[in-house]
Amino acid sequence: MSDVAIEAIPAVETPLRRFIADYCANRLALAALVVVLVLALLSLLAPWIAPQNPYDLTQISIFDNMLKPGERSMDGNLFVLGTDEQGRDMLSAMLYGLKMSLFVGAASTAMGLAVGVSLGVTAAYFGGRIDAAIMRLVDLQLSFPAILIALILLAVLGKGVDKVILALTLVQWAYYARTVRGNALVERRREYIEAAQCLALPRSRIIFRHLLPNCMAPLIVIATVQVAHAISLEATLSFLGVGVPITEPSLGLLISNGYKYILSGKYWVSLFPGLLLLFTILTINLVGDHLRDLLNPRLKT
Amino acid sequence: MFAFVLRRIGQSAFVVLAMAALVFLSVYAIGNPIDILLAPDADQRERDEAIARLGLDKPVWVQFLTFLGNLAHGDLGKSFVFGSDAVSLILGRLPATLELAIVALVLATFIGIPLGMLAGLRSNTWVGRTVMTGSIIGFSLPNFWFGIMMILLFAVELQWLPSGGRGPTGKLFGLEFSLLNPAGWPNLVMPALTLAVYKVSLVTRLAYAGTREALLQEYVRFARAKGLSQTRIVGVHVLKNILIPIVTVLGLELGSMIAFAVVTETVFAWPGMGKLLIDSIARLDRPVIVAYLMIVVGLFTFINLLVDILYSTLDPRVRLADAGS
Amino acid sequence: MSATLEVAGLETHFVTRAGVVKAVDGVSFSVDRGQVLGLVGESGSGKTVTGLSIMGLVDAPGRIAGGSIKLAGKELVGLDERGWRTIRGRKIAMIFQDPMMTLNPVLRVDTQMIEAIQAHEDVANDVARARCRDALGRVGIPSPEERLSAYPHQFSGGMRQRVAIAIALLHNPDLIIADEPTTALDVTIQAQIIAQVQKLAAETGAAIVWVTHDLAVVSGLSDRLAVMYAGRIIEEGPTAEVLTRPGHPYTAGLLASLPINNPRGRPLNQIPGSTPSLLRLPPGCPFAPRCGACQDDCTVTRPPETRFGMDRRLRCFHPLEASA
Amino acid sequence: MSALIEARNVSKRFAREPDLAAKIAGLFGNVRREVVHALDSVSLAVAPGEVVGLVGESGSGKSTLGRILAGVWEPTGGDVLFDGCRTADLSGDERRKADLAVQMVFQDPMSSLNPRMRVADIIGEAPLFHGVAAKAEVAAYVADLMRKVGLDPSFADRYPHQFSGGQRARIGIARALAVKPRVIVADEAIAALDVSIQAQVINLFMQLRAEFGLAYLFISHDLGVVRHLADRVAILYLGRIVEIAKADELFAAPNHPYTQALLANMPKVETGKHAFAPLQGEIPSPLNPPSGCHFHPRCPFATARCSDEVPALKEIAPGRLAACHLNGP
Repeated sequence: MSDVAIEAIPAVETPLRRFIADYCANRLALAALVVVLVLALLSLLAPWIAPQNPYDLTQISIFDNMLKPGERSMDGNLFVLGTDEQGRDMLSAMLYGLKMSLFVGAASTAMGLAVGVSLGVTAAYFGGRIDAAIMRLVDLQLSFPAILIALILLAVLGKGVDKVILALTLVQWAYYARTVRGNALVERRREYIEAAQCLALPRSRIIFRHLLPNCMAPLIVIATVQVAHAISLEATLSFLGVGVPITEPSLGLLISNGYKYILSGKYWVSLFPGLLLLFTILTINLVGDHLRDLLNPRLKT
Repeated sequence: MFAFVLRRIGQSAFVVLAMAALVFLSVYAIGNPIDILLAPDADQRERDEAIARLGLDKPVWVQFLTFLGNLAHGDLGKSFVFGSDAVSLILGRLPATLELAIVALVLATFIGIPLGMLAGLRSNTWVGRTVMTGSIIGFSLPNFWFGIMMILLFAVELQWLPSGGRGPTGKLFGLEFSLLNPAGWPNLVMPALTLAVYKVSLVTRLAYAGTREALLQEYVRFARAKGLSQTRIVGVHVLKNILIPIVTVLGLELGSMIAFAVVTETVFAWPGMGKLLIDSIARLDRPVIVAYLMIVVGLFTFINLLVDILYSTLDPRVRLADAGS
Repeated sequence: MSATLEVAGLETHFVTRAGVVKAVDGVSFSVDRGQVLGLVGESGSGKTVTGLSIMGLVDAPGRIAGGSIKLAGKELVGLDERGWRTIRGRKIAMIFQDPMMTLNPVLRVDTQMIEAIQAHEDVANDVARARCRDALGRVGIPSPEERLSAYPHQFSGGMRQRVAIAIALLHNPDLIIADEPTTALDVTIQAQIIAQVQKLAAETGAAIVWVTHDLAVVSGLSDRLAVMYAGRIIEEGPTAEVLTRPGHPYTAGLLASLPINNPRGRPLNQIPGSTPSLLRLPPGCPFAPRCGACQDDCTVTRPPETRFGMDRRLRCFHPLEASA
Repeated sequence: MSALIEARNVSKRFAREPDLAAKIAGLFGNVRREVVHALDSVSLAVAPGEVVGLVGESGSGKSTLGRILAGVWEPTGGDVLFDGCRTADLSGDERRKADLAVQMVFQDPMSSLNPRMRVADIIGEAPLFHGVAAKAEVAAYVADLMRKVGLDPSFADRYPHQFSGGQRARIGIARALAVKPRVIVADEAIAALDVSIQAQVINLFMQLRAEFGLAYLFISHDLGVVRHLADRVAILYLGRIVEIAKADELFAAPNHPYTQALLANMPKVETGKHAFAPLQGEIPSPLNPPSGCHFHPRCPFATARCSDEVPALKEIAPGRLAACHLNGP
């Protein structure tokens, strides 16, 4: 029943266009994508839309500390989500924190992708000893939980945004390397690759024009989910006190700051950054989940 | 089969050795090990002793062999903070962490598999969609924040459960377990749930994907054509097929649970080895960090090995392919 | 006495996003005890869905939308799942296309056979096992006792198909539906399976519906032939008559396109075009766009089913004259 | 007539060497070096313009031989000759010429086309790259090829998933034709197609042969199709050729017992029910083929000699070879 008469297809349907149409068919996923984009935009615009710059000490007053959500300061400023122990506006701190979280997540994923894809393709392309060596390294990396590796790395390296990104890159690359290699090995056996070999096209062209584009789909899914995972991991590391420095707090560090006040019932310092963090991770995961459904060939037709 | 086990043991040995080398390089070879391994207030006598013991006047490879030798004897130095042997310090905390991890694992298995199978069987109804969306939420919950919120709700606001600590325990073979003492159960609830929530989602998703894929298989259709009841098809044909990957993943996740317990134990002040690690990192108690690393490396490698062997015995295709020669 | 299987006006529809697909659109036929009906068609013709409908195994989004399926006079359409379950495997058995996929890879063969017996009869394990052993022996599997404890992957494709046949025969069903059971097999193994089924059918007297895309496979096997196109039977009749004097241009075209019916090395008589999408069927005869004998009326209304010759049926306004 | 492309004593082994662990385990038990003899010293030639049918069941090595002749795989033993020259000895440009002269058409019309390329690129990439067509002319060149294989050139910027199975097969053929080959290796090229479409594609093959003077190595399990198309037929069984003959001679009087069984078991459109008399036994695993003549466990005429001695492929009549002890010493 899959044979559709060609005459009936209205327009030229590129795989990309078909993909976009398929994606938009799921309203929850579409909403999630919109939310992710809005969050990213908000974080980029933080310096302009936040009520205050939470790192400018001249703008914050210690007398405003631990105000409940909706309370006003003595000079009449409204703190919609309350303030922290230094009198910072939580809403502003969260917008800046979101920026930091998204930046660390995206940057580490991008670097992990770059390293992982190159090594994965190299392994699949050359095979033999190089393949074995790279895959041993991947196995070694993957046989230990990411959190532990990152924790130890940061314990050795010390705090810092760059170091967190480095640590998260190091825990991610192996996933990409394994995925790319696994896919390349499967796709390499497909007949269109043999056809390209038969046409005496050079190996580099076969790899980059034929093999790699067909290995990208699962990579996109994993990369999406990994951005969410990296954001979560960064928050966890910051909570444990080995992540970003206090001068540039991420959402995780904001939650961590509020942890001290939980037992006294001052919920807002942890609750709101946590909700934003959850919302961010959740929407990215929803996008990734739908991408997975769309790109999974086994559930198609 | 024998060759397979042998191969896996060889690989495990390689992993342990590689990690030992990494730890050795990062702690011993970079910087001055004396500064790293001795408390800052150590006097000259202690420094000389340590140099002699660690053989720091000898070539690097001799030092590495010494390190390995000490490792084999379970000697990784003394904790600056507690003054006692680092290895036994961590081993003393191991039961608390293991208990937490195993309870969470059991929760994940017995909630996740039925939930995932249910969603898989009803994938196009609101039940399936709700379960799967729920699992994404569980997947996305930042672990530590979830713990904090549980404390806020159940310990602070409702005051149903203690906010942290281990509570009373019962003894078995000289080791302490909360499970053995009902008075300790309230303390276990929140940490175990926090640790389990991510794994429940993971297992649910695995069971869901496995069930959906199994249902599309021809053998399920054939089983229906034989006139089997839905219960038998789901309970035997589908379950047995999806169990193999799930058991594998669960085994591997036990390792990651032990690691992730670092977070949960910190939130709930649970006196396990994870909490000890975080405290040691904060206090720069390096011998404990090194000991923790090496113990966890050994533990993971052992679990991974077990899981691989278990997998090969579970799946007849793998088991017999290797034994067929 | 009524025929073993009587299908009348069967309609099986699939509701998809793009519209309703009438995979089976008014199919009627009957099979008697000991008879073999060859149900022939290309991909998308509805032959497999017809087979699954008779088993009550059409999955959502598909459903039987109308018509009747009578097994020995008893109506099956409208049965609930419990009712179907008492029929499946006991009264009607099915053999599937890919023997590598039909047996559960992680269960031993004896488990899969014994459960098939115990699904319908309250039999002790050892009695059931003995019956399974006999069944394996009957389909020509050497040393059946040992093979019972094996896993499916330890069998070759042909042997697995024999196991599937043994399972199908466990309850001496009235009707066997064989859905391309030899397509995935090698030529020499295919011949073995066909011979085995032929022999067993003669022994048990079961009626057989043999679904296939390959006219050659059923030609030497079936009593009657039904040719499907776009969800309908367009021609039905005794095998020999349909093959020697096809009434429908499609049947004639299929036969003419076979290499064996053409002089060696000469161009084959081909049917132009391709199978239409079930979502966008032309208003008249679905074969009209490809038909060499198409006339104006063919493109307006669907040809109804008409009697043709002594005991043949046809859906064509302009049957080929050769049938006189 | 000299051969255009020829396999001379070609062997292909897929070996899995035991690793250290398996060797150590071998000290305690038995360890086996797993070798699949996909092809065992096979010689086959295709003359210019000739159609050779290659017939065999699963595990016979027919696809392997096709890929070796097409230059996709390297043989582990023996030589492939193009126009009388060993392809292994050819260098650079000449090797490329030889590679391009032999093209393949594949079985699966879906997986043999790159799903992320437009038809215009699938067909046009290689001729553009190899300079068969200049950049400005590629579009016209592709359109011309599409017309030749019966596709509407206005579909050139569509993707493979938008075509039916038969149309995809045509795209695959156009891709092969684009580099002006002299031999086409068609590996089960029609097996996945519907019956009514098969006839169309067979006709296309025949028409292109007449138009371009192509030679074919037509690999198939379908004896009816091979009989129709092929000038000569080679029968493979478990990596060895058991019989080569002119098609009409082979189908009229098969010599090898396996060929006889294949012909007898081939489904034919016949009227009247008849009893099937199948060949007994299973196809053995190529991992562990029987000794002597590979066919002897299933052969109704097997003698003691058949299980000991490998029968040589001998000329039993002019242009006709068979490997069977029954043909005398």
